[in-house]
Amino acid sequence: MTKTEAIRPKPAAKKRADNHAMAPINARLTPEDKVELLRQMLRMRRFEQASLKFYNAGKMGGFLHVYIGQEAIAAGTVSLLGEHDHIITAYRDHAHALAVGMSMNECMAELFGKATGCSKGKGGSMHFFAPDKNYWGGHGIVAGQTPLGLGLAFGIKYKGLKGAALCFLGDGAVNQGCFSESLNMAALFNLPVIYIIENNRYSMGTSLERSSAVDRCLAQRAEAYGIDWALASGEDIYEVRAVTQKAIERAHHESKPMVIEFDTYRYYGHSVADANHKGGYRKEEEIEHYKNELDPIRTFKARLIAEKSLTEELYEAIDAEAKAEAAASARFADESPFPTVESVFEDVYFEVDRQTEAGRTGRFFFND
Amino acid sequence: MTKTEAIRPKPAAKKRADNHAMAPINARLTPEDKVELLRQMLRMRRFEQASLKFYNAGKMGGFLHVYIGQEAIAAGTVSLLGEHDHIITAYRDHAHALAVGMSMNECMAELFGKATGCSKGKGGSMHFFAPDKNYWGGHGIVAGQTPLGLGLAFGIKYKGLKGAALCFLGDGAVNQGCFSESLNMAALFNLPVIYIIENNRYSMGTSLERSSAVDRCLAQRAEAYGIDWALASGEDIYEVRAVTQKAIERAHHESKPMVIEFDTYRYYGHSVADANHKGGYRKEEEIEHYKNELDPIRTFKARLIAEKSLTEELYEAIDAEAKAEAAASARFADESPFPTVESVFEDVYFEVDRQTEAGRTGRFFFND
Amino acid sequence: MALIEYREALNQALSEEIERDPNVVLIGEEVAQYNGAYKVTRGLWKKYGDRRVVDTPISEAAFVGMGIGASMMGLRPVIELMFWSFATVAYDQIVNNAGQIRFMSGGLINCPIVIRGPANGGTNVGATHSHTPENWMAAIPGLKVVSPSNGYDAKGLLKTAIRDNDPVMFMENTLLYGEKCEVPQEEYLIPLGKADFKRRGKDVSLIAHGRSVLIARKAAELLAAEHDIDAEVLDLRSIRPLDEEAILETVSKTHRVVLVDESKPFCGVSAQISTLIMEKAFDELDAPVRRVCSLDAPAIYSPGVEHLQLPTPDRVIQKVREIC
Amino acid sequence: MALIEYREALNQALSEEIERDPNVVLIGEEVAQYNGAYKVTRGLWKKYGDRRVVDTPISEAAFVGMGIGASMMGLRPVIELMFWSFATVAYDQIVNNAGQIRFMSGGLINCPIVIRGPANGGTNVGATHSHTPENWMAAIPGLKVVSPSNGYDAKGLLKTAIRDNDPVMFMENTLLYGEKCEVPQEEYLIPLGKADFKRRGKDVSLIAHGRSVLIARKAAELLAAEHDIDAEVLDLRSIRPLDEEAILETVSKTHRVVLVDESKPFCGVSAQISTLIMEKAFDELDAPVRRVCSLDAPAIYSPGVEHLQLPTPDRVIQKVREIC
Ligand SMILES: Cc1ncc(C[n+]2csc(CCOP(=O)(O)OP(=O)(O)O)c2C)c(N)n1
Ligand SMILES: Cc1ncc(C[n+]2csc(CCOP(=O)(O)OP(=O)(O)O)c2C)c(N)n1
Ligand SMILES: [Mg+2]
Ligand SMILES: [Mg+2]
Repeated sequence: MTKTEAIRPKPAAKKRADNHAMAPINARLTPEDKVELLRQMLRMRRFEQASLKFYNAGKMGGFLHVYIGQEAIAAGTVSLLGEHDHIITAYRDHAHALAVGMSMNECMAELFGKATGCSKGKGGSMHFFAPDKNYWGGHGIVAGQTPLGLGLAFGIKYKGLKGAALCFLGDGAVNQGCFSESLNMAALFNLPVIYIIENNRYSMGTSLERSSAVDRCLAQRAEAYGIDWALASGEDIYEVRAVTQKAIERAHHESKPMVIEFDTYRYYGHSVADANHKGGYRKEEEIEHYKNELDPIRTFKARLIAEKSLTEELYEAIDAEAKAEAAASARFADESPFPTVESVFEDVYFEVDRQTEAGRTGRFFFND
Repeated sequence: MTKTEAIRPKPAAKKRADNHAMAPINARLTPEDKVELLRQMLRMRRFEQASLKFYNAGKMGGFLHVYIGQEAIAAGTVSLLGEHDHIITAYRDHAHALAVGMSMNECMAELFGKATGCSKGKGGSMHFFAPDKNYWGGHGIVAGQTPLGLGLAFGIKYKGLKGAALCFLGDGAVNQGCFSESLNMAALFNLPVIYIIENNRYSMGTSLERSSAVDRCLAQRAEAYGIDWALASGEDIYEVRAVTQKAIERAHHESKPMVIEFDTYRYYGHSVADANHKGGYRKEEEIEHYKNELDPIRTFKARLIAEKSLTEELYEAIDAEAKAEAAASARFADESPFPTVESVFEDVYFEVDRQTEAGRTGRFFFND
Repeated sequence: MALIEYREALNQALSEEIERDPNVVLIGEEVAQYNGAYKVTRGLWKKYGDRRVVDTPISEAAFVGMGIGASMMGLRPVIELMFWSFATVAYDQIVNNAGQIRFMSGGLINCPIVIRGPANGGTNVGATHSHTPENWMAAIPGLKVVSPSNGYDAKGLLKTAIRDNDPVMFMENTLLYGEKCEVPQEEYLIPLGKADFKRRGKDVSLIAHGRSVLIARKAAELLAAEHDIDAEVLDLRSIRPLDEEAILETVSKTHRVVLVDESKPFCGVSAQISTLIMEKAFDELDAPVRRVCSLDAPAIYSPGVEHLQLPTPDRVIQKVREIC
Repeated sequence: MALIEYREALNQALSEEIERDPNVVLIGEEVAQYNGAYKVTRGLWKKYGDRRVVDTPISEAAFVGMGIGASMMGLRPVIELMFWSFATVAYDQIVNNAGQIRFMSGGLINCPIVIRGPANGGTNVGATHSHTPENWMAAIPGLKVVSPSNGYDAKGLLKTAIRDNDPVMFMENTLLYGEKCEVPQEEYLIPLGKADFKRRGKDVSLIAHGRSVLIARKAAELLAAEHDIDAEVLDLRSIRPLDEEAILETVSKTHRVVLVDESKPFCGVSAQISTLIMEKAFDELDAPVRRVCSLDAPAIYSPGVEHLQLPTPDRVIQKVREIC
């Protein structure tokens, strides 16, 4: 089978970018739409910057994997989704959550482990969910979500809906066996699942080259299953949208899977533990290069200003608003109560919570 | 990366066969060597025919997966192995066992569940082992042996030996995730492992088309990891040897993995349970076609007779000998004792069996 | 009432639930065209077609995970594992996705899935195919575990499991598939968490689940006939939820207990039941609780030996006589 | 004696065994260049290079299986799981290959592998990362399970585990990595299957392993100071083999037992110990054995709550006072 997109011809980047801007899905955007995309990216970033600050202030526990640098992917892909399109991702899940419309309050409260969090403080950073917004998490076991994404696509198709399941994973996650198994089944059953590899070049401290043997790129592995694939820039939101839109259309109309690999980069460490890790597994210059040349917010902002969809003032206002929203969410989180100890026995069994007949028959919990 | 062998051009089969016969590894065979290859295949077949008979007579339990029809692969590949080459396979493991030089007695006794069996009656049909002959089993969990094969290759390389690990698996087994994981690691670490897919077109009752989405063939999936691959006939022992020899040389000299897919066919059912399954998932004509046109023993015999390496009389003598050997092994097995019940507590822990200090400290077994 | 096989009872349950609820879908290796490795799904593909009965490749992690994902969206997948032993390759999906997602999402996501298949030794298929993973599964809060000992129970419990909104691990037994049992024509359901007294008695309680219930009953008959001991047999039916009331009831009645459990002894279900009795009925005991489990080693293949590795009526009788 | 961290003690054990035996090789995610997610392998790659310390992709099933295969050939791989929780994706390799191959081959094949990493809750990493799989592993005859509670034990036990010819599941604890302890300069080994009395006492026995030993010791101190109860603390050190003698010794001395076990209660290690005491020391008991486990639900993330889901000295004291 053929690949949709050739390997990114670096020198022709400018021209390519213009092409993507002219793709119908982007060409029809109003200036307001474009500003809205930018605003979403800014909200993600300001939310996570705030989360880092409060993590370091001891307000959270465990892990905090921030998405800063990758925002165009979550913002771009989610902006395309309709009523029957669903998404699921790994533990680097804050941006996707905001993109689907979850509030900063419930997200920040979850990070603080508060009862007002989206998962009542039970899931934490890695486990945001909003099934009412077609957002199925937030998963901590690397690639564990890839069969679930297949299941969402199975559900969509079973119900006869025109929809797609977007399942995100990292460049390290491709080497978990259940992802390969899922690709085979997606192809065999013609399921409308779109696997989106967010290739930020590292899985923790391991560079792509040290974790994955490939022919040309990771997405190409799809070829072995007869699945169409694309390799694209994850830094240019137009490109993200253009490439993803094709996959969604194919999923909707032909019920076919696809694998998309987006080149991207995370500015911070894998998790807070190595948030300030510099000069270790990544060169300082490399980080600076991405920040300075390829930042999705910065480049999109420049483009919008150049085409006069945006002014510096408007940008500042949006940014200030995003910062204020993030700060407010931290106050909300801080003031919210922790869950009670008793609440650990809630949300385990549906039947117990509802006290249905089934939930009252027999013993479910075994504390001495 | 390139594939070593193009998809089998069916019309040119005759010419191809001659090419393989002239491959150095085959050209240098003496008539005696060739007869020996045939003899091995015959021994496999007669052993398994005897095992079927005694299974049906109630002498065995559980599963019995026979290899009849696939003999050229085990006989051909194993005939190439040197001191530091190792092999490991799945549950369809009798032929490989005989090929490495295990006796029919110990194999048949294992099938009968006797203490004189190669695994003392503990493993059964799926679990033959002979580490002294570089044969590491015999594995019942589909594809569970594929990471072990990787480990054998790791061991070979770690010890600085010139060797290869041949790891066999079925066409259904390729869809277990641990196989994909193993391919990536084999490529990444340059391990001398050769995965040999014995594609007999069915996994139990499921045809290849219903279990595997592929581009051209199963072995091609290796391409995604930059691993070289070949697709070849598993019915022609010369072809099996020629293709495998290249892979072994590469493993020895470049420490590189390879994936080989051999077309083959099993005449009987998946296991004894559907041994006589006809007209179900396979057409009678299909089975007959393979038996009549492509039988590895029949075609090799005809070839040897044509080139006068073999006479009908010699063939009959060899065959009679193989049958007698199989019958004798059944007598041996039948007369052997069952293991004692107490023996279930042996061979669990090395340290307990040897009654080392470690095996005498603390309690290991918990029967009330 | 019709006298039917255990496998047929399961088949009826599946068929009835497929008819009843359009969200029920069967998924697994060889479940459709091949009618199931053990013929539990016989005829269902022919009757209900590709949409409702789905054959899969040999990819347990992916198809179990697919079922979990589909269940989150409201389907009620019934996944067949050809053997429960193969749960080892899907363990992450079962434990971390089916088992934790409701909790981790603060109750937002439900997972009404059933995973079913045989979980037993005794058929000479060797150590890798003879696991009894009740304990691996019931140890995980969030999962439910069911193990029916006869066709009647199997049908009623499976129908309940399919309608249950939590993930249910349903463990059958290849040695029971051919056992016959009376099953009524009319629909019936059996709740999870409700044990069943298969025999009433006053001298000692034999507590078991799955095929071990048959061993316990056989032992009870022999105890009555040969040793004048009147044993009560309690069939747990489900391991989680667990019918603690019934357990405590029989303990307070007989004051002597032998647990019969085909699992291995270390951290097996029998260890949990023994501990429960220790915790809740210590003063009721006139003797220590005894256990009859599979001998604590990997399952031997040998047809001459394997049946002795599993609980036998003889071993049960011996334990009973130690404490009676 | 030097006062060093638990992680440093492990590091020394690894380093010494690498030096001692050319067949020892460390394999795992981030163990080499990154020095280990929890820095247990710090400096070893730099010192011993690519051949002895090997970084892997995120493919637990394959690299655990690779280690098993290599061990069959005589290597002594020490595999790091970044978290023992990730054993779920490698469960088949561990159970069916490491656990069964010696038996299934009639003793022809040995599997001298160590799989190690942290297995604990308490760090707010959520339900999927906080499993305590002692029971999943120790339930499998063929495997060994070790869980050291301090750096001294950790070093001596890890060295023994590496030299052991059976597969050893070595469970550490992220909350202990930073704990300091005196460790002698000279080489020493601690046998598996030998429990250690961390405190002698006469009124009640607290039996624990891993970090729960610290909880038990803390409880013992408070019991002495505030309730005039003299508790004995037995640290199991290894779960399988199990030091049954030491358990029975303390039970027959104090006649009262509280088990402290961070695992979940259902079929947890504590259930096995309680059952063992039931079976072997019933008449020694003056009161039922009590357990303090993690509250029986998936691990909650919330930093405000998770520590209360785990055993606490308070909960131990409460249980002790119920039976003393
Ligand atoms: C099965 C499993 N193994 C290991 C881990 C630990 N771990 C968490 S994230 C991670 C790296 C994943 O990298 P990648 O897939 O590239 O995603 P990224 O973090 O770059 O977004 C690792 C090793 C895990 N959570 N699950
Ligand atoms: C993990 C696992 N799933 C399912 C099975 C049951 N099973 C045994 S063999 C088999 C078919 C395998 O087919 P293939 O790989 O083509 O090998 P063949 O039998 O044709 O040699 C299946 C489904 C198993 N043993 N292990
Ligand atoms: Mg990455
Ligand atoms: Mg096959």
